[in-house]
Amino acid sequence: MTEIAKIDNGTDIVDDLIVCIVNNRDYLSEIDGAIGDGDHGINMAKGFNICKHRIDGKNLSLAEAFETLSDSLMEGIGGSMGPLYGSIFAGWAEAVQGKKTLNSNEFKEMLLKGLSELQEISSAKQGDKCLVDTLIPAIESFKKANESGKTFHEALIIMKQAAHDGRESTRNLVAKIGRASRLGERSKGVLDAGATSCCLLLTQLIDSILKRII
Amino acid sequence: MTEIAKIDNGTDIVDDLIVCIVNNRDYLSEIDGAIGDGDHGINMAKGFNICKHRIDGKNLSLAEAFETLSDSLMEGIGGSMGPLYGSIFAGWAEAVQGKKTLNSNEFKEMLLKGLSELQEISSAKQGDKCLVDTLIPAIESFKKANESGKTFHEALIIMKQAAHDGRESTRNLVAKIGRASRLGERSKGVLDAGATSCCLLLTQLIDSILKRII
Amino acid sequence: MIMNRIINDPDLVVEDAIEGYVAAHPDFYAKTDNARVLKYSGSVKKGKVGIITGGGSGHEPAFLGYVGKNMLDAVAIGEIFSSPTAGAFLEAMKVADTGAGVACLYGNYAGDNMNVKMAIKKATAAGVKVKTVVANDDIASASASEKEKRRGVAGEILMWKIAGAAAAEGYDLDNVIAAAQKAIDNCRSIGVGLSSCTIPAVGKPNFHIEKGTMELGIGHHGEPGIKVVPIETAKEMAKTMLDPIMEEGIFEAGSEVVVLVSGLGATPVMELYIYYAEVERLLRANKVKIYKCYVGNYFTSLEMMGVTLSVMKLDAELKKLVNLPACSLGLVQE
Amino acid sequence: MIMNRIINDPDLVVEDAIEGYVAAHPDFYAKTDNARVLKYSGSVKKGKVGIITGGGSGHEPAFLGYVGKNMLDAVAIGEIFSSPTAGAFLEAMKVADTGAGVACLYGNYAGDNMNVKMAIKKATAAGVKVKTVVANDDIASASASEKEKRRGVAGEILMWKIAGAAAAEGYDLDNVIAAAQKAIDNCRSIGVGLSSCTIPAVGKPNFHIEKGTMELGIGHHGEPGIKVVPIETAKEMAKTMLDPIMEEGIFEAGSEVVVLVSGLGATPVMELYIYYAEVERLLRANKVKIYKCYVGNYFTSLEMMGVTLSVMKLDAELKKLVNLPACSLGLVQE
Ligand SMILES: Nc1ncnc2c1ncn2[C@@H]1O[C@H](COP(=O)(O)OP(=O)(O)O)[C@@H](O)[C@H]1O
Ligand SMILES: Nc1ncnc2c1ncn2[C@@H]1O[C@H](COP(=O)(O)OP(=O)(O)O)[C@@H](O)[C@H]1O
Ligand SMILES: [Mg+2]
Ligand SMILES: [Mg+2]
Ligand SMILES: [Mg+2]
Ligand SMILES: [Mg+2]
Repeated sequence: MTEIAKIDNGTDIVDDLIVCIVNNRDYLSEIDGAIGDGDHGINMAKGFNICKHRIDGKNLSLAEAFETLSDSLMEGIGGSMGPLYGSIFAGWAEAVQGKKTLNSNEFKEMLLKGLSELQEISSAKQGDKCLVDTLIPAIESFKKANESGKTFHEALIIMKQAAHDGRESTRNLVAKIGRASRLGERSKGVLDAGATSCCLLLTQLIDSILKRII
Repeated sequence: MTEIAKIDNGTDIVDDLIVCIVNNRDYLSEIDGAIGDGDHGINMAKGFNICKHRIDGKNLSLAEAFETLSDSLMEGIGGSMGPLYGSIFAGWAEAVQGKKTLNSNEFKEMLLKGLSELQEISSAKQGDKCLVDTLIPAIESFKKANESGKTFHEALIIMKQAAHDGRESTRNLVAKIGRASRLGERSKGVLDAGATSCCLLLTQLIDSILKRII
Repeated sequence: MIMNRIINDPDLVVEDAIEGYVAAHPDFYAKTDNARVLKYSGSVKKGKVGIITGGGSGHEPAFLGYVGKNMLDAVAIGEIFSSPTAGAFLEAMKVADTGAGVACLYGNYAGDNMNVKMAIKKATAAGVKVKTVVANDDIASASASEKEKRRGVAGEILMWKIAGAAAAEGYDLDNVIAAAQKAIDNCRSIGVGLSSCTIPAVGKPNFHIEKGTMELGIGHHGEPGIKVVPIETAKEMAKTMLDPIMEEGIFEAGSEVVVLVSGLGATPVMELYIYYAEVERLLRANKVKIYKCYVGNYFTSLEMMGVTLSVMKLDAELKKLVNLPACSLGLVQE
Repeated sequence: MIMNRIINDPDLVVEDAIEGYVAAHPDFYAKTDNARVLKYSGSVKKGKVGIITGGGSGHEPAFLGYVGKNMLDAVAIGEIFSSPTAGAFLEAMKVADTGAGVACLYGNYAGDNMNVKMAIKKATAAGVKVKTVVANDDIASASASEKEKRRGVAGEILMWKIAGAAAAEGYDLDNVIAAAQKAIDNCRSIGVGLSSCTIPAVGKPNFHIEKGTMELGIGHHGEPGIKVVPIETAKEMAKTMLDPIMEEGIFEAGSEVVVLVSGLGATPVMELYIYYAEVERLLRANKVKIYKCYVGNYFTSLEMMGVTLSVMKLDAELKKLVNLPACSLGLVQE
C-alpha cells in the first residue's frame, strides 16, 4: 500500500535537473541581473554542464549521480553556489546511499539531510531573500504532509506548491545577504535568483519522483 | 606726414592682449573642442595669465612686455603653443627693441620677424588649418598695402580684414597638422582654434596701434 | 553582447589569463595539478612555513601577483569576483607545505570562508597542517562591534607581506599566524567607488554609480558602501576616508604606520598620487608618521574607478618584517 | 563640469601629482629649481652620462616613474598630453650632467621637438653637452618610408632601460647615444584603442571610439590610427597588431626579442595577460624567441582602454644591457 519510487536510474534523474538549469541559464541570469550581478544562470549552468560531461553515458545510482553533481559544483565553480548547492546534493547523495527505491519517509530524510548539510556552512535564514526561502518551506510542507498521513504522491504535490510559494515570497523581501543586499529597500519587488533556481530544481525533482512512483 | 604710433606703454598694449585671450578662454576651448581636444583657451589663458602676474604694475617698454609674454608662454605652458606663440612674440620683441614709436615700415618688420622666428621651429604651411592661416595672409596684406603706398592706418585696417578672412578660410580646410588632423575630412566645416586665437590677437594689436597713431 | 575588451571567450577569461601569466613569468609561476592553482617557481627552503591565499579573479595584481620571494608560495584562483573552489584551496595548501605547515591568509567573504573550511578538512585528513587568518580590514563593511563581519580588502597585501617576511625569517606556523593576525588587526581600510565595472561573462555593468556621485565604503566587488555622496575633491575625499579610520582609535599621535593607496583599476595613477599627497598631509597634521608607503594599482576591481586607503600601525616586529626585501610582480622591494 | 575623478583643481593636477610623488618616494625623487623637473635622489657616479627624458603628463608611470637606479637621472614634466617647456628640459639637462654630457631621449612629437631644440641651444651655451635620440617606434603613425615622422610610444621605455644600463656600465655619451639609437631602431610598436579618456581641465572625452569598434594604430594622446574596425578577440587583435610589426622586416626566424605589452590605463591587467598569451603563441609560430617580456601598465593614456605592443630585437650588447638590474617605480628588475 505504501507508495515507493524506483530511483535506480540516477543518471536520468540528475540529467533532468541539468537540462532544467541549462535551459533556464539566461532566465536565471536575467533575474540575478535585476538586483544581483547577473551571473546566476552562468554560474549554475557552468557547474551543471560539468556534471553533464561526467555522467554522460554512465549508468549511475541516484547516490552516485547526486555525488557527481555535488562534486561538479564544488570543484567546478567554487564561489558560493558551489559549496551551497554542493552541500545540499552531497546530503541527498548520502541519504540515498545504496537505495534503489525511495518511500515518502526516505525522501523526507533525504531533504532534511540536504538542509542540514547546507546549514553546516550557511547561516542564511528564511526571509533573507535567498535560496532557503524556497528550500525551507518546501521541505517543511513535505514533512508536515508526510507526518499528517498524506501519501507520497500527495505530499510531493503539496511540496511543489510550497516551493512555488516560497520562490514567490522572495518578491516582497528585502535582501539581507548576497549582492542584492547592497540595494536595501530597492531589492524589493523582484524575485531572488537563488530562490528561483531552487524552485526549478525542486519542481523538476518532484516531477521525476512522481513519474517513478509505482 | 608719415604716421607713427606711440608705443612707449608696452604694459598696456600687452595687457590688452591678455584681456582679449582671457575673455575668450571658453570660446577658444569650445572651438578646439569641435575637432581638437578642447583645451586651446585653457592653454592660452594659462600662459597669458602668467604674463599678467609678471607685468602687473610695471612700466615696461613694448619690447620688454612682448619678451615677458614670450617667456610666459615658453616657460609657463610648454606644449606647442608655448614655442609657437612664444617665438612670434620673441620676434616682435626683438624687432621693437629700444623703440618708443613705430612707423608702418617698422611694424611690417616686426610682423616679419615674428613670422620668421615662428618658421624657425614650425614647418606649418598656409592651408594646413592652423594659426598660420590667419598669420600669413594678415602679414602679407599689410606688407602689400605698405609697399603700395597705403598709410599706416589704412594698412592696419586692411590687415584686420585679412586676419578675419584668414581665420574664416580655415572653416573649409581639412586639417593637416595638430590633433584635428585625426578627423581627416571630418575636420571641415568648423574654425581652427589657433587661427581664431591668432585673429583675436592680431585684431587687438591692430586696435591698440590704431589708437596710438599720432 | 559587444564589449570593448581584450578577451577571447568571455567564459574563459580566467583560464586564458593564467596561460599568459605562466608564459610571461616562468621565474615566478609553476603550474600544479589543479589548473586554478599556481605555485612559486623559485626555490623555497625546506621547513619554511607555506604562505597561501586565494580569491576571485579581476583584482590583479591580487591575488596571484603576490606570489614570489618572501611573499606567497601558492595561490588559489577563482572565477571573476568569485571564490576559488575548495579543491583549489586544498591543492594550494598541499603544494605550499614543506613540512612546517601552511598559513592560509584570505579575505572574509562567504564563498571563501566556505571553500577554505572544506579544504582544511581534507588537508588535515591528508596530513597538511593549516592555520588561517581571515582579513577584515574594511571598516565600511560592518561596525567595530561586528568586526568579525568585516570584509578583507587591500590590507590583505600588507598581511601577506608581513607573513611572507615572517616565514622567510624562519618563524614557525603559530608565529607566522600571530604576525599575520597582528598585521591585519593593526590595519584599517576604506574605499571609494567612482564608477562600476563589467564582468566579461555578464557583459553589463555590475552595479551603477550616478555621475557626480561617489560611493563611500564600496567593496571590492561593488558591495554596498556606507553612503552615496556628491563627488568630492581629493582633499575632501582623503578626509572623508581617513576620519573613520582614525575614529577606530588605534592610530595615535606618535604612531608609525604603513600607508597603502590602491587604485581600483581605471583611476589614472597620477590621481592616486594627488590623493596620497592629501593623506600624507592629514596624517602629518595628526602627528602620525608614515614609515613606508605604497601607491599604485595594488588591488583592483577590473576597470572600476576609485581608490582604497589602508593604514597599518607598526611596532618593532612589523617594522622589521615590512622592511624585508620581497620580489613578486605586484610588489618588489629591495 | 562634474567628473568622477580624484583631483583638486583640474588646472593643477600635474602640480598636485608631483607633490604626491615627491612625498611618497623621497628615495627616488629630489626637487630641482624648476617645479616641473625631478631628479633621481639616489647617488649617481660622477662621470656617468646623464640620462633624461621629458613628456606630457597622463602617461604614468611614464615618464617620471622611470627615474631611478640605472634608469633616468632626471625628467621634465609637461601638462597633461602636452610637452614640457624648454626651460624644464634645460633644467633636466643641467641637473643630470655630471660632466660627461647628457643623453636626452624623448618621443617624436611637435611640441617636444621644439622645446628640446630650444633647450639644447641654452644648455650648449651653458656648457652642458647634450645629444638626443628621438623615439619613433610607432609604426602606425607613418609609413616605413617616412620613418622620421613616426611618433615615439612605449618603446621609449626600452630605450631608457638600455641607455640607463649603458650609462651605468660606463659608456661615454656617444656610445650611450648609439645604444639608445640601436634600441629604438630595433623596436617597433603599435597600439589599439578601445575607449577614450578625459583630460581633467577639459572635462569631456578627448575623442570618441564607437562601442563595438576599436581604433588600430591609435596614438598615446588619441592621435588618429590606421583604421577603425569592429572589435576583435584577443587572438585576432594580437595578429592584427603583430602582422604589421613583422612586415617591417626586422624580425626574422631565430631573432631574440623583448616584448613589452602595456595597457593604456583602464584595461584590466588580466586582459593584458590574455593578450600576451596570444602574442607569445604567434611569435613562437614565427620562430621568434621572447628573451624577456614586460606586461603591465607601463605607458598609459589616462583612463583609455586599450593596449600597445612593442617588440625590440636583441643583439649581444642589447641583451647584456636589458638584463642589467634597474630600480624605478615603473620598472624594477633584479
Ligand atoms: N550565504 C548564502 N546562503 C544561501 N544562499 C545565498 C547566500 N548568498 C547568496 N545566496 C544566493 O545566491 C544567489 C546568487 O547566486 P549567484 O549569482 O550564482 O552568485 P553571486 O552572488 O556570487 O554572483 C542569490 O540569489 C541568493 O539566493
Ligand atoms: N605645428 C604647428 N604649427 C602651427 N600651429 C599649430 C601646430 N600644431 C597645432 N597648431 C595650432 O594649435 C592649435 C591647437 O592648440 P592647443 O589646443 O592649445 O594645443 P593642443 O593641440 O596640444 O591641445 C590648432 O588649432 C592649430 O591652430
Ligand atoms: Mg550573481
Ligand atoms: Mg557573481
Ligand atoms: Mg587643444
Ligand atoms: Mg591639448
